[in-house]
Amino acid sequence: MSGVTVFGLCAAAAVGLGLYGLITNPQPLRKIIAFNLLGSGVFLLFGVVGRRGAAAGMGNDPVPQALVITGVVVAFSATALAIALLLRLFQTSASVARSGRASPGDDPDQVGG
Amino acid sequence: MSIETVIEIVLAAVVLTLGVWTIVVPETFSATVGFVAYGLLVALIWVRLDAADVALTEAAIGGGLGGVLLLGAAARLRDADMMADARPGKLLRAGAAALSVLTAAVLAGVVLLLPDPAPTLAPAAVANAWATGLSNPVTNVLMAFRAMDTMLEKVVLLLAIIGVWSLAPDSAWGGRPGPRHQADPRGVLAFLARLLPPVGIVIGIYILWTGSDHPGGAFQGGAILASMWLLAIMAGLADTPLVSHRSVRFILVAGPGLFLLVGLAGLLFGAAFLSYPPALAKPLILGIEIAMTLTIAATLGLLLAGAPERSTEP
Amino acid sequence: MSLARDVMTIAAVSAGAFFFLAGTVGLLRFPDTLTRLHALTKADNLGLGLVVLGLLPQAASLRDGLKLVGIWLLGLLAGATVSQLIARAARHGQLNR
Amino acid sequence: MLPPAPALDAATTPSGFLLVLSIAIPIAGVLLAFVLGDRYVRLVAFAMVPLELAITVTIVAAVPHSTGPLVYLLGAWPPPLGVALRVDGLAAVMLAATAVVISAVAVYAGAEFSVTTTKARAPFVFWILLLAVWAALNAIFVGGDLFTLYVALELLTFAAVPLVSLDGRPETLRAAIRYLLFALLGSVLYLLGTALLYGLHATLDIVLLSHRIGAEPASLVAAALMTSGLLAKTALFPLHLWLPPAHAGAPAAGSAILSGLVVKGSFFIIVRLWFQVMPGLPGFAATQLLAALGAAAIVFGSVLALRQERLKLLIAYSTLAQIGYLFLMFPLAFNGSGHLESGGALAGGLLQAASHATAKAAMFMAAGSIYAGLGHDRITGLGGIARVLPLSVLAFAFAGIALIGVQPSGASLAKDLLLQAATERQQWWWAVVLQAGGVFTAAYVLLVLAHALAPPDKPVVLTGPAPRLGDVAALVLALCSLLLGLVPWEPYLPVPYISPPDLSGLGTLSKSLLPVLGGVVLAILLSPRPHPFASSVRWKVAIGMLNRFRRGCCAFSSYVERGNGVLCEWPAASTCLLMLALLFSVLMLVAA
Repeated sequence: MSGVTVFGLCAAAAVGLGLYGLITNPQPLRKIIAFNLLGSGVFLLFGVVGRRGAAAGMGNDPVPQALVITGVVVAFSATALAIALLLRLFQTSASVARSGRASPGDDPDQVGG
Repeated sequence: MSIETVIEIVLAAVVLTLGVWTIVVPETFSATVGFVAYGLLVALIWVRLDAADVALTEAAIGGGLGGVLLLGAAARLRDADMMADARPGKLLRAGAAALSVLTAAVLAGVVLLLPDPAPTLAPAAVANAWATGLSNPVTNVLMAFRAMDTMLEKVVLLLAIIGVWSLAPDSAWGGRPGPRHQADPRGVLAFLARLLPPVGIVIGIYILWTGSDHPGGAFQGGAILASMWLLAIMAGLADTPLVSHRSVRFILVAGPGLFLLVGLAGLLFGAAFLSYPPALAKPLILGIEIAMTLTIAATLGLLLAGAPERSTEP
Repeated sequence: MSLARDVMTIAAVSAGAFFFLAGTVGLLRFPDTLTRLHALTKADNLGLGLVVLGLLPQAASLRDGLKLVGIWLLGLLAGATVSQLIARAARHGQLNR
Repeated sequence: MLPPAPALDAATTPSGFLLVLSIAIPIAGVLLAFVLGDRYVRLVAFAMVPLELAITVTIVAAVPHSTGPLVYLLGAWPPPLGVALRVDGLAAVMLAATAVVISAVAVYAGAEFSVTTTKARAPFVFWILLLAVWAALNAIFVGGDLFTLYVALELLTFAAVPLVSLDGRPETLRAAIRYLLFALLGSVLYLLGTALLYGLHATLDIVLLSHRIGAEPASLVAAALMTSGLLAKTALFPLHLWLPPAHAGAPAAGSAILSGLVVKGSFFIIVRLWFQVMPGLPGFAATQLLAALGAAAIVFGSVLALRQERLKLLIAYSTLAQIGYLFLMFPLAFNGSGHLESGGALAGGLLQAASHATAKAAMFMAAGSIYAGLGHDRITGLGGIARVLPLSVLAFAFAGIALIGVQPSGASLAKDLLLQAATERQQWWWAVVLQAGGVFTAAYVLLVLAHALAPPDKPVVLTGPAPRLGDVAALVLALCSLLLGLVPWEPYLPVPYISPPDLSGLGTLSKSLLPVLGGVVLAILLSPRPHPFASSVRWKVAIGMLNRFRRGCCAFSSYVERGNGVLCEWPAASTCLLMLALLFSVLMLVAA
């Protein structure tokens, strides 16, 4: 039983860490990483809940597992959307700045390579 | 204290250390790398929690595709400080730290307070497995008992694609996502991209197939197929497709579309929406899963490729 | 019979763990990218190979054994490719640390 | 073994399949439109909207004939293993409001988002997302499982965020990122709560949970986390940092959806959580805190609305204030035995949500027409607009009057219900807030109307054609909101007896006039810019006397603006979110 408790505490700590990062990190990309950390803590909590509910020959309650799989997919889609927004903002503000200053800046298209 | 508990404590400690490093390290790129390592180790925790299905998903997403996504963004945004908010002051950071610690402490207390023996749906899920003929209970929950959530989640994936595409410049609408990758055709990346995909495709299909009885399933298999596709794109062996192409669109809706059709057929001819007649349950579910695997592979690949950037005219 | 298997497992896995440890120490202590890569690939190839070798006697069936060998081969392939790419990038001066 | 599900829910009710269709049809529309591509997107949307409208009408008509809620067991699996869909009166009201608003928006946007060869992107995205918002909202209203609600909520966010950044300017992209990140933070907290609830009770079904949940500390913490997460998505003060830029930046049709409907999704889940899952748990103090945040939202939102230069931002800040209004029902539903009672206060709150949905959508649509006509939406530059765009201004005026709560609008009936509940519960302070809310609303509505009706400085030149059909849609929507008070609500909402609106009585007249007069005074006192009111000589004399007082008021409102600037910083807002979660936990633990 104590292994479950260890991971339960680990999940709580991951949530705390993610929250701290999400609140204090000024860069959007770091916020997204922190959000993922926070999310993984929440999913781990689901896992701990499921592990505690082990029964009927199953090491882990299948319902929370299924919920976590659904949740992971949703969190990944959210990350992808957020990053796409971020990249687009980077491109547009770079081109706005360029046309504003009328000076040759870094072409955002070439940075990716 | 048993040796297993010691291992678990060490694992949790390493994971948390990586988590702390990911949050506090100054360089974004290092944070991204830290997060990838974190994701892989979290997959190990899932194995220890006896949740192999989730472990596969977490490894494919947290450490794999999610890592690629974040690393790509970190590389492209290398000096993008102009988008950052103001750095919060010391006082605010201390306050945030205190609140986060407090929240974590409350959560930890709640975890310790959870009832013992824990209530569970595992017996109910196992007892009702006859209805589908599949012996992986997680697949049963995803495809039968809570099929609605899975279907809505596939629509979420589609909306994410639409959201990403909506960020295309008007001139590039309908064009190809992302930059065209060039790599030395005799280089080692191209070599890998020729060697690995056949193996990867077999493994992806195997994971889909075995998902009905063992850990695995459409999402994990689809993620592997997506990574093979991305490998070929990055090595310059393939290009991203035109997003206006009808067949691309069709593959992207095949999974939820078939799911919805089977569901409506259940509504019209069967017991209920998203119910399967027991005799046909297994083939129907497998059919939906095959369609979903294709959809997921295409969706994940295109999500990583990003918004259309190159217009249809060369 | 089972004792011999266990001894072999313990020996090989311990040796593998040693290579991983050495590789990690090297990764942290070596001065530049190429030498670090050298340390890392030792851990990957030899360490993983020895661990897999040690686990083979414990495999329940031939299929499981083949899966283990498959993991090692895929690990080798990925390790080799990635180190090639990193080394090339390092030589072109993109990674200066 | 688990106790069996209550008899009420054990089976699908006869017209339960309609609930499935209400979600499946817009999803089918999304998939179909996506495959068929640019040219057919609008056609698919126009085919799906009447179909879905018909289904909503059938559901709404079926609810009164059913003894309990309409139920559908998905896959014929009863909870807790399966997922149930349920529609009660509350859900029916929200379904109907959603259907009306989306249909009107579809008519309004018909011209703006038609596909041409040069711009296919925006129409493609808009029409698909319109259907997706509809599917997500219906899933939220009929979903009977907290995790299904989570997925539906995410569906809603994913449909709403691209609407914000549809035009691709850096400001709107920034607003969209902020919206997305804050919404994600909110939904993670919600998910955390569901994890705890599952660990405690092994079910996430709303009805089953309401039977099993008790005053365990873990349940209360879960409820607090879920509530604060949902508040972040609803943008209740002080968690509103994302709302004004997002709602003001979207194209008008998108703003109408975002402001009118999207925030109601998470609001509705809060209602489900507090009134149905755990009516006996929150306790007096937590309900008071919720309403206090609402009151602060009314003051902040209204004062800031009065200080805006642009019409769309004014309407966005008005949404902030109106969201606050929705939360005043919680303490008023708190009865003597310590339960949240599904009575008149709840009816008033839901009614307010429905009338705000219709009125706010109409306002944004009218503002969009004005923007399209003038090429700008500066409030001080609206002079003379009433003559060239009479329909738009009329729609705005009707919607505004409906929001102020003039008889027989839905807002006025809602206000009566809430006031009655305040008297019953002897919480006079909320009656004051309710009345003040009406006065504040009147202030910013009248400010806009005064500018619009004022004579122009120079002849008004229209930059674009006036969208006639769109204006008619806005007008119909505004009239809907204005006449909601006449609808017989008894079959759907727990409305206690209220004397029918008496349109001619002196009391009614004064009840309608008082907020208007108060609004005029407030508008003069709090708005920093020159007033069209001030052009007549008599006003000048009055204002001269009031000048010192007015300066004080201006100082107050600029303090409010500065305070808002601090609260709209990311770290401050997210810290507030955590603090609220902890505060709610403490208050509920103390009450339990």
